[in-house]
Amino acid sequence: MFYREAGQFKTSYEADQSLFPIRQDRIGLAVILLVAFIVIPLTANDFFLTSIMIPFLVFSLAAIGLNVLTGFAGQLSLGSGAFMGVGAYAAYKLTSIFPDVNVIFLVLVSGVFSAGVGAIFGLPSLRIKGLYLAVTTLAAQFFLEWCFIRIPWLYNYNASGAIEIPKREMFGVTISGAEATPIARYFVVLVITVLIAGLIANVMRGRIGRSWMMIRDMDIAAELMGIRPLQTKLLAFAVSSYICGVAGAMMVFFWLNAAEPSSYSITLSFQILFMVILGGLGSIAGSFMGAAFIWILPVFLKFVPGAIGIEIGAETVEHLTFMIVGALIIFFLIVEPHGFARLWQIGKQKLRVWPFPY
Amino acid sequence: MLYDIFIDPFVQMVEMPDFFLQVLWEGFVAGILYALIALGFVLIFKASGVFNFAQGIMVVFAGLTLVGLHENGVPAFLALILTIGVMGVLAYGIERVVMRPLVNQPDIILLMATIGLTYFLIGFGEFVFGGEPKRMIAEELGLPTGSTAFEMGERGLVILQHIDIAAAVIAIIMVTALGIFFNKTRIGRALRAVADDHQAALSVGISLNQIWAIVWFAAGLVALATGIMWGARSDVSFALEIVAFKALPVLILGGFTSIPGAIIGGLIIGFGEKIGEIYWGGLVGGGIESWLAYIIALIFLLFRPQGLFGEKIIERV
Amino acid sequence: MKNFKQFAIGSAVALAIGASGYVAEAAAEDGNYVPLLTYRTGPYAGSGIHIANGMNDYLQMLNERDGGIGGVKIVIEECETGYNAQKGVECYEATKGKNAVVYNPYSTGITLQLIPKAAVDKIPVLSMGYGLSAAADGNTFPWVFNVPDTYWDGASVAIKYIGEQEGGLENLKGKKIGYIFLDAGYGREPIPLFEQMAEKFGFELVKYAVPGKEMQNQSSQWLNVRRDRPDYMIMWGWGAMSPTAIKEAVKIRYPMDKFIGVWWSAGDDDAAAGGEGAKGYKAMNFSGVGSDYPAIQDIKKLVVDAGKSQTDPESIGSTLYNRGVLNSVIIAEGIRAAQQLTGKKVITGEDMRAGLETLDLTNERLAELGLTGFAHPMKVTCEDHAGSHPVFIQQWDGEKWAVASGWIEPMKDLVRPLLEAAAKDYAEKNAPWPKRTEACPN
Amino acid sequence: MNAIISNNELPQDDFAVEREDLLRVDNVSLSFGGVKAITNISFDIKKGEIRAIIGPNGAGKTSMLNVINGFYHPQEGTITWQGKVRRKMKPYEAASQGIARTFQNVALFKGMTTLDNIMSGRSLKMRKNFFLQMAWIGPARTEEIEHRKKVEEIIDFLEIEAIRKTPVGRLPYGLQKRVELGRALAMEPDLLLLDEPMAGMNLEEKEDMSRFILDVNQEFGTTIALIEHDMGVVMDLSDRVVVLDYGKKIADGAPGDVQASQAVIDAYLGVSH
Repeated sequence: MFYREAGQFKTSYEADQSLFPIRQDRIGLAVILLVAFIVIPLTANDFFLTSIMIPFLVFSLAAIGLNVLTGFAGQLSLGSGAFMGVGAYAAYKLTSIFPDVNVIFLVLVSGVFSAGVGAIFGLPSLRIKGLYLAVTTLAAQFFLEWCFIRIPWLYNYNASGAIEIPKREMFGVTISGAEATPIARYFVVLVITVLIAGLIANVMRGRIGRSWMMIRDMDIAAELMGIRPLQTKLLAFAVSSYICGVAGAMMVFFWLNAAEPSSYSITLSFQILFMVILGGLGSIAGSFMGAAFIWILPVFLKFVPGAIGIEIGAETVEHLTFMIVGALIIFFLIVEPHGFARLWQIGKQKLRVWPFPY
Repeated sequence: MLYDIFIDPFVQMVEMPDFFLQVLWEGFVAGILYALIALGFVLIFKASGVFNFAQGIMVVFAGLTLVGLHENGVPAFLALILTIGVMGVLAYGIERVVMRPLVNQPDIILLMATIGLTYFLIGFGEFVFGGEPKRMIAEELGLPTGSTAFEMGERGLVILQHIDIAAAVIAIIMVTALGIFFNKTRIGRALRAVADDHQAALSVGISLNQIWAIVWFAAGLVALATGIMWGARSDVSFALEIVAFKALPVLILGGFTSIPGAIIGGLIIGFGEKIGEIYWGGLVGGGIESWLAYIIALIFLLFRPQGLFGEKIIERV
Repeated sequence: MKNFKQFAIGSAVALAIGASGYVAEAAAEDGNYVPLLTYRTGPYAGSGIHIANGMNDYLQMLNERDGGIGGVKIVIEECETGYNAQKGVECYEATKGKNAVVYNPYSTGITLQLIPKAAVDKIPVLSMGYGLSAAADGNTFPWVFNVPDTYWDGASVAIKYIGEQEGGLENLKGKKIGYIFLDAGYGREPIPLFEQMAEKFGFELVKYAVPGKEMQNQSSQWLNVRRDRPDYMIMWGWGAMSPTAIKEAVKIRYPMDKFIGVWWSAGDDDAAAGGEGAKGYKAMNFSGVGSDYPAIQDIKKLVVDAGKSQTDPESIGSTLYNRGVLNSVIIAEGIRAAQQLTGKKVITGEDMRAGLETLDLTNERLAELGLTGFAHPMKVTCEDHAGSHPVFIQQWDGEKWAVASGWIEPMKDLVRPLLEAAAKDYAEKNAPWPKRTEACPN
Repeated sequence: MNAIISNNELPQDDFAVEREDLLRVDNVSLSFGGVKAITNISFDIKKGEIRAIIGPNGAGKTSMLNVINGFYHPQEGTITWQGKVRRKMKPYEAASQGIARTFQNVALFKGMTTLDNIMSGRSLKMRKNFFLQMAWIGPARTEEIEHRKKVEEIIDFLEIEAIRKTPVGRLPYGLQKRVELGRALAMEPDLLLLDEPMAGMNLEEKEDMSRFILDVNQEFGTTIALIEHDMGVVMDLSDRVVVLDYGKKIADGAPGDVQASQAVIDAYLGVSH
């Protein structure tokens, strides 16, 4: 009824290949962006921005990064946390070496380093598949984590072994460091995330995106159709790590302000993987939904019972959160293994045929 | 530098043979414990193709149940029996609630489900037993806790912990028992049939559900044994869960479906890790144990992607 | 079923996003709000639970017994961090708006996150005996307090004590001292001082790093200890690392009376894990041993026995529990000082900062509190937020801790210059670091 | 008995003599750890012909195709492609030289739509780099649209317009085979290898598929090598037939001759060797 594409004719291939061929989708996206850029900054409080929106956007971007590799190119990775760490440490080093260069530029450049590292650890993917590949990425995870601890140059020989983000400004507005306002950080994170998400969506509808999906769906057939497996996989590793690296750098620059090596541990990798799987493998919109679910649900469970007057011990809440998140993961895998993105599609289909069942 | 890498470690090994023996022994024990964890993975992978990430938390959970029951006044042996019961219920529950609805899903989905299970069990375990580490009731279970020292030469000393010897013995018994179970019993044959082909097994009247419940229960028993042994070495706490990751390189070396492979893989990783850390780790600041096993597995994979005991895979189109 | 699924997911996501924005932000008007960032879950829960109980119970007791501080109740709220920096920040952001007066992160990682925020949000951070050592420099870090001691104080006490055992610091020459530590900011922090002292006193420092992931699997480190045969071992362990290390030390038959832990490795459970063999293990401490203090008896009576706490009665008086109590004593005294200073009953973070800076916990005051001998008198100045207070050594007798030395002064002459240099370095690396503008209340 | 049965020196029939070789296979042997899949096989494929490869199950037909497009590397023998002896090459190199194929068990990209599957056949012909693709506006889009036009032609040709936007996993088997053919055609190959394109089809679908194969051969002039079990189809479609049995070549020649060959009859009916 409301979501119906009847009467919308496409007269060129150009229009047919646009990201949102259906008018209602375009309106929906416009509304979301309107909320993100105008409504939230006007109404949200600090807690909502710093503990919900900023982490949500950072994790969404990281999930898009992992999705490029695991969802689109079909290479399972458990090392995304460490690749995020590479981005963070690279950005930190860059900003200490070039304190006058715009920090957003440096954050974007830092991804290049994690892309390089990612490509190196992607090399075995030519010979190794599936779970076996997961082990090589696990090697990356543990090895890089060890490097973050053992190479003091990376954290400027700080006695604490942690990186702490100095104050940096752009156009006279403080955007990093403790003094940066949540609004300023929010805008930086929002713009970067939306921008990269858009660019990646473009890549996915063109030749390179297709070549990744070809490798994912049937690597042998892809090779017989002229896809060079090594280059294609390495590109996926590099692009994925680049995005994860930028997300990692944003995590410490615009959200946490300081990071220890343990911030980029295997736990983070798993968190991102959850987001990708629950959101939907191979879906950019799904990455956002997965990130929202995995990040916001625990926050919700943690703070809402207290806010509405239910007295539960802090640790009981934590235990319950673990149990509920675990159970929900299993639940969603059972009801819809293709994630929220598929549910969303099904929902749209339902709307399309409403009021008839099909 | 070259001297430090290629010569000095071997000189040390020869100069302090007692210490080298001790290192080998520690490697052996660590290897046995890794192998026990890997064994749990193998059992489940063999029968259902599921890579069970929850094996690590099952180790913790089994250990905590045992200790928790004992703390509440249940005699040690009764607690052991009850814990076995709990693991049985857990296995049945997992089969019923997680495995059965997810049958025929891709590997990664099943893997994620076991990670979800891990989260659930972490929360549930802490909810029931609390988060503090607990002392394993090794003595109460009649496990030896002392140590024996063998003197070698003038200052030489090799110390063997009795609990470690017990761990080795128990591991050997478990592997033998599982071997017999797999090869000689009706259920074992059914299990191997399921491992080869689910549908074919179904068509000859084997109940998948029953088999899965059984392997999860067997994995639970292995987890309990691992929990007791590892718990006796350190403590039973949730930090132990991370040790489960070590099972991955072990499985890479030994192959995902081979029980002897798990043991040999475990020993290789155990020896490799200890020798690497002790004799070469110092060159890069130590602590290389956290990744050495994975790098060993990675290098190994590059040269022999099918594992030690796997056959070369011929790809068909 | 399909419809239900969409409905369930849709509403769950919508609810989660919507409701979490409206997390109670209402300030606690009728009390001083003290958020406690604790962890009763995760790999470090073994240590964290006792600390959390101690902190909670003492404040609770003040509420029960005295109706709070200065006639105003203390509003206590625990927020679970799981020793995880992200969750820590989340707790901070969720609670700071309720007029929080002070934060106790109980994690070096979370402390580091909060240090720069403290000056901006004007809420002091009290990291009692942990966190960033350099933060003791009150001129650079006016908002951070690490009374009574920094890790560097602890490191110097350990060496000084070993010197005493050997009959003088000069006898350390040629000795080998092993340092086993949790391979994180926490364990690495004392290394610069150890290295400096090694050079100065001529002993050899051997480092054994224990990665956080491997803390229950330390056999390699202890094999190395066996090979190197250090004359003394010093440990900076936390959570499950300490009991495992003690077990391993017993296993290689390391002489336990030459094994000294930092005050965070001084838990009763840590030592008990080693069984009979752990007898003789030593640890530094700055908070009282046992429960024979009137204040602690009050806690037992008014809080624990009254069922208002989760504390296991047997753990009252254990080292880490008492540490938590001491932490709350400092909070309470800080609030009291702030109330006196400002004349207000309900104070703000800024008042609390001034209060903590004037903290002067004398023996008389301790006696008034019912805690005679519970801690060394401690005093904070505007320059020195740690104070380098004396520390004592306690020894495990197989069942409980017993005091094994008098109060040992840290080597201030060594520690202080290093602290100042580190603070300067921190400010430079985080340039532009704000200059101190807060007036000194003393 | 006719002379074509002899293994080595085969008289060329008139049809073959007129055209030049597109591909020659000389004395190729392939084994997997002791198991011989192909033993000393030689044959040629002429430009523009439809060449059928037939034989009982396990005769080594698919292995032969795998050798031709570089997926397997024979231990012995040479392959000559357009007059040049080919060294050991990777499948994607074979693809870039103009060899396309379909598969015995459909090997479509299951997560992608029909359109994307066929577009994927254009991969080799698209050049625009990653950064241009990110921007989308400009050269990358122009290129994409250009190729989309080609693909739409193929979609028209195969009469699958209605399923353009359907994920291929949801299509019935017959249509999947058709999409797979479309994907191979999108590569505009010189040599098209079809591995049992009609397996599992009903009569009507087979007729459709046969028509498409003939059209491809005649309209686009594409050389086709075809593995098929249905003798009727083989006899009708192909210009020449090579017969394999147990990895050996037992006959080669025009359909009629091959059909009459005693060795072939024996192989199919089963005579003790």
